[in-house]
Amino acid sequence: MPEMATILEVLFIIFKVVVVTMILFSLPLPLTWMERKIAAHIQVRLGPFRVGPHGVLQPFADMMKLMFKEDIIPYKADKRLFRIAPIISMVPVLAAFAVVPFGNDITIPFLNEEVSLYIADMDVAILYILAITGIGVYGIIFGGWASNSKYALLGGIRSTAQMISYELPMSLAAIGVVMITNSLSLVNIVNAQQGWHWNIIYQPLGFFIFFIASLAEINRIPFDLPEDEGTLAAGYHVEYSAMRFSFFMLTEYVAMVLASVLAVLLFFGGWNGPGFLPSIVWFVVKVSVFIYFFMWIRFTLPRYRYDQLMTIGWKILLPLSLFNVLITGFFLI
Amino acid sequence: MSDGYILEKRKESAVETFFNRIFFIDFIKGLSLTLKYNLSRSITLRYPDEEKWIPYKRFRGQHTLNRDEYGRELCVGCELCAKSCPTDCITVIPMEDSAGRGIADRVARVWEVNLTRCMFCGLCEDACPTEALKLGREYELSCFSLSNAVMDKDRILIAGQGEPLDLEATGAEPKGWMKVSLDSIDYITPLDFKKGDRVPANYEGGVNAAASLERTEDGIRVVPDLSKTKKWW
Amino acid sequence: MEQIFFFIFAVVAVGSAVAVVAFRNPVHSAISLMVCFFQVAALFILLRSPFLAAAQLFIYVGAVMVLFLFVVMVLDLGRASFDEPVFHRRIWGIVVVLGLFAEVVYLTLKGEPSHIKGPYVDGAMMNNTEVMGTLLYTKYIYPFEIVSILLLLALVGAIALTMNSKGE
Amino acid sequence: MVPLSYYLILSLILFSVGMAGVLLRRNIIIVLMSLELIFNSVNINLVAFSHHLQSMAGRIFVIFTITIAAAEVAIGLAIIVAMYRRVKTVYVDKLRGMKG
Repeated sequence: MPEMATILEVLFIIFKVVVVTMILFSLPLPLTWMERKIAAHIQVRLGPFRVGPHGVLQPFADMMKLMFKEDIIPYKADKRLFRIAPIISMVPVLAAFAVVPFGNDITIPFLNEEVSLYIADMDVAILYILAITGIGVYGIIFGGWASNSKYALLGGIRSTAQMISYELPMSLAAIGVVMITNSLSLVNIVNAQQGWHWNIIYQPLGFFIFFIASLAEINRIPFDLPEDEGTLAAGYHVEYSAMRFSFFMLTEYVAMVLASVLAVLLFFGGWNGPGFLPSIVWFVVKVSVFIYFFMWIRFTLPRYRYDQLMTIGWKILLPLSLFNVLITGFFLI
Repeated sequence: MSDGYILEKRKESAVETFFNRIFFIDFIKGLSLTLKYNLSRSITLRYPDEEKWIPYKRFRGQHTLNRDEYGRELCVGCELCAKSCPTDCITVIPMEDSAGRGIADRVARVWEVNLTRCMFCGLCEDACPTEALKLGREYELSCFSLSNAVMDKDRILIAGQGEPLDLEATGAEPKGWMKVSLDSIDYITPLDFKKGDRVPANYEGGVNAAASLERTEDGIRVVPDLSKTKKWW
Repeated sequence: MEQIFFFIFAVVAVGSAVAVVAFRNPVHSAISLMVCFFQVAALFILLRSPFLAAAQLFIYVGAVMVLFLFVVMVLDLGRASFDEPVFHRRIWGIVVVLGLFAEVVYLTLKGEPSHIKGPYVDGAMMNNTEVMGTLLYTKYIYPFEIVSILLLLALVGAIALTMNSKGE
Repeated sequence: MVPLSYYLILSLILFSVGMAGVLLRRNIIIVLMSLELIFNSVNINLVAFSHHLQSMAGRIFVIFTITIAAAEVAIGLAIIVAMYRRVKTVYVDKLRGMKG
């Protein structure tokens, strides 16, 4: 018979998993609304306005529509792969949140129990996140390949090449942070940035590389070549409809949140901030700023050409990130 | 917006180019521009639910045939409008009528304009010797049947059966613009003519008025509220 | 508890390994291999080496399998592989495999690994990423350097092999 | 606690399956995948021994194995691509150019 404390701990972990998953699943609702509103206002439009005040209920209407639409599977598609591809692409980004810390430990009022705001503090958290988000590319490859359509296949292949290319500079940029904090654990990294010693001050180049590479990793403009409407119709998900399509969309939004979260944790001091607000509020504020920044960039920049994408990845970002590691090592010694 | 177009790009020195590359100057310029637009007011009209655009006086919308201050038809059926029309969309058939219906003995028996062909150039308006024909401010011309797009005299002649109108109240000019009789119209109209709330002829226009969308048995009407207007752009 | 997890991972690993060999379509084989690599990564975590698990995911699942799929998709082998000829020496292959299997099972059950000190229990050794890093850069620095040169050679070699001789 | 022999048996099974793949399959890409399976079974062995003998050497070796496997796959796939361009086949029994 396990002890009471152990059971309580396990229950807390399960509770945290459920809460985090629910939040992640519901995040695309406000995010799609936000993205459409920001897009509209940048283009001096109003955006969704008819469903609810200022269109806040529009995502729910879209969700209902996506749920009840017909799920079409192309006749010549590889049916099994076609079915599981959206799930393969969705699971890794959700799994990556298992090691993301959201704030300082808080004490629950009635139970008097100290609760940590992360599911697991892994020894190799950064490595785990980088590794598991790399798996997300399989959803895109399989989705593209199983559709048996040339646009989808081209989108899948482009995405593969793009994600492999940009994973390198992204990891190397993260290594700079790891070098100055001496830990792979995200909690330790954030704790090392207390008192305004944010890593952005020590690693500006690293941050730039990380940010650009994460833009490419989550397939957002200016690097959204896998779903380039101009040349590929819609890219890897051109044959998808209904809920499977929305899984891809959900993945995209959660990946954007993950990229913002990582940028905040690694370079912007995580939940550290002036003490008048709880740590988790600071964290959410910083992440929201980053999400806004991602959307802002999306409606500012045009899309890169494929050769430009590869040039940026291999000829600019990779040498720069190696250089960054080199200088960081130099200063540490 | 003061930023205008850059007609000729200034030649950059190598140092400047390097500086721009390193600090992403172009990137920051682009971002600040979009941020400015993001914070600026949106130009979208929430038509037809809440707002409606009231055009300027000079706007060329649907035709109206006017009367003089005693309620006589100004049109003398001279067919100049039909002759001047570049798209041949106006049909005029004159007739003799000495009962005082018009300002002359000659009036139009048939006056039709086919709005599907009309391009609202205003040449007919210019050609009219008696200023009977005016292009009004009406622009909500969608209809369910193409036959409704052919406007005949009954639908565009301003109402007022012989009796002089109260010029002080309407602020109408001596000739023209009294009251449009559009009882038989079944297309979507912004002005509820039955209620009599319409845009006065001398109203300057060019504003964005609050409006409400009314669903009636006759169809949908967008009714503007001229007391709540704001300049648009 | 740990044994239950071990058996889950082991069964899935063996099943997917068999699927790698049994599927005709190379894309399906590649997926099964990916699943197998996942299970092996999970086993590494059971063996208290999270760094290796992450490296396994990073390199095998994240890079190697993508490379496989890339080649399969670019060469379009997915559909063309159903006419794979039956090899007439298949029986000998099975005999060799079974013989090897029997021999090693015998050796494993009979033999006794020496100096078993039992699994790590203390927390310091559980988080062994740091220990590993230190060892890698002190005791094993020469193998490390050699392996990195090997990787560089593989990089250059792969590009040289796949590039057309005309250079474009 | 999982005994060492469980890991050894698992690794043995994986090794045999990989071996069977190398010997039975004619598609060279699947042969290469089977080689990866063999690498993995060896890795399991190394880590299991390292865990039970309390020595870091096994784990360090696994890092080297993984690296070398990556290099091997890169070269192997490059060879396959180059070969496919020349002879338009991926079946090993059709590749008898060296046989004379």
